[in-house]
Amino acid sequence: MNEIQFKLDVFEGPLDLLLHLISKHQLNIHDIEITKLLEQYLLYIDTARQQNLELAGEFLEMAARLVYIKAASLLPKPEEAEKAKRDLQGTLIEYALAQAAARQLREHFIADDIFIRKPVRLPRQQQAYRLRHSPDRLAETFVQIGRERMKGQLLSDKITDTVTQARTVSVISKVVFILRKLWNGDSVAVASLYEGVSDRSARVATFLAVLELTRSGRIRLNEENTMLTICQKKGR
Amino acid sequence: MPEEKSFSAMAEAILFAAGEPVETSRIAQALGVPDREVSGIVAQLEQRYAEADSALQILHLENAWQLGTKQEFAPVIRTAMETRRMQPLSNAAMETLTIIAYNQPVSKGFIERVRGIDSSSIVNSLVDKGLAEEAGRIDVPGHPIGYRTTDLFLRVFGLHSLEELPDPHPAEQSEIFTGELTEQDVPS
Amino acid sequence: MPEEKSFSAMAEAILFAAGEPVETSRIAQALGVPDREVSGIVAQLEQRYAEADSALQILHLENAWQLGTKQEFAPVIRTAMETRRMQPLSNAAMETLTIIAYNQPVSKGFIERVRGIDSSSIVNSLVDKGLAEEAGRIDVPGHPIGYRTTDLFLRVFGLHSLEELPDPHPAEQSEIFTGELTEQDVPS
Repeated sequence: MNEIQFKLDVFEGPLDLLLHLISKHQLNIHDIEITKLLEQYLLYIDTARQQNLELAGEFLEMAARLVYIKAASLLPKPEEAEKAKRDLQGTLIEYALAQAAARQLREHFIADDIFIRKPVRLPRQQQAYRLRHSPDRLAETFVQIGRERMKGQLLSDKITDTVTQARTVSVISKVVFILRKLWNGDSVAVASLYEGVSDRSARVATFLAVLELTRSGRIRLNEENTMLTICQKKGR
Repeated sequence: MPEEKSFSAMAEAILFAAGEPVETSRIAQALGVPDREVSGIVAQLEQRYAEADSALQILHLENAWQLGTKQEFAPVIRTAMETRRMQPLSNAAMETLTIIAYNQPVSKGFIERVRGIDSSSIVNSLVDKGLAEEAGRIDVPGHPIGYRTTDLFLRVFGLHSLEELPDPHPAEQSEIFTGELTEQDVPS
Repeated sequence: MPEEKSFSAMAEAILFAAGEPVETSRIAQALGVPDREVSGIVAQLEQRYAEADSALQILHLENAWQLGTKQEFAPVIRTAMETRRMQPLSNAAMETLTIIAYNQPVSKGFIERVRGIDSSSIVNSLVDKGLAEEAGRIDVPGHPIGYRTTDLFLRVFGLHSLEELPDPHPAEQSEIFTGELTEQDVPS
């Protein structure tokens, strides 16, 4: 593994890592070789894990996304894979542009070298509000905020985004899901994990989660790969 | 060549940026000169302001110096500042005010939870504008200060009482009602 | 005789007192002149600052004007005020700020989608630094809060307006954007 000399903490996120891999291996961003990219990406994840680095969940989600594209491309009808690949390429190009713009903007940085003044306080400055508004403005604003939010109990932005974007399901959430099922020592049929899960990214995440847990020795598969049990902690 | 920055310009920079009065010793230290030279340096600056067509002047207070505008410019400044007060409420302020209006009394913490961002300074500015006011402490953990709307708030929005607050989108109410009941079936 | 107060001195008084950027129309209103005359009046002031031994300069931001110190006085001001220079921004902060600058107003969700990683705390810290601010809610599902850049952002990057934001230049992209350069040859 010595040939991979990643500076592991320098990547801003999975997209940053992917762009690094693409340029390092001279892949064409407009027609990415998914197999090669996935291989390199997983190598990175492994290296990070060996060094006990905490990786953000987004890195694993991206792994799931790449695995999905690769798996789907092996199917007889690879249109789905093509579309997913194009989406990924679009995301990468957009991010590369943002990075280029950020680099250029940075050249203009002069910090806070120009000083300004605080406003002078006039004696009567704290004056009562004098404009008039229709009460409808309050109702409109209420609607803008949203009824759920108004009760102060929403659902962070993040959750809303997930709902509206149908994002990739996180592997970590599936890891948690599986561990919960196995908590009391029962064994669970692998197939049952997929019951009622029709969303593809959720299925991929489940698959990766099982892989991850078996690899790290947290759970064990029986010989037929059909049943899961949790590994008892052994004294070392 | 005026490449070299003069002491009086350096003093001007310090006084301008500080806003408040600056002690003689502080100026002296920054310029790297003895304290007693400061008044001479400031005098040069003062003279420039007097000769040039400038609106600024130096105020000497006790052992400190401050930059200000000449007295005779007060009216034009006031006119310019008055127009600023006519600025309508920002979206953030309108939103904060709406949250207070429909939930009063509410704490700053509650408002922050609803908006998803610290809104403390917005609440303060609503209080300054007379649209919101403190309403004692609320009986929730931590006993934070509660805020409510004022009579001025009612006048600004042409309301006679809080009961007249408009009902947001009554049309959608029924669906939301049914939707909510099922969502609440979560074991606590 | 300088009995009559000049327009440029009046403008100076207003800008000094306001501290923050003042829109052209507000200056025009206070001076009682048409909007189009303001830039000429400010130019006179600017010239006085350039010629005289002054530490001040006029900043032109979007459609507004602001008084500030000349950059070369920063060290002496910092010594006097005992403040530190703003640290260069991290790559993550630069990326986030750039996405906000070029797409404003944008939600945190949008930024996260572009960067591929949760950027909420970075946005909050940009708001804390005064480089970004809320800009009302955006009309997309969930009505998230939008963010935009501030006047401080313009000052920190030496820009007069958002239109001066650099075009990400093709050379930067060539490694990745092979063969796409022709598309950029769009006549303006």
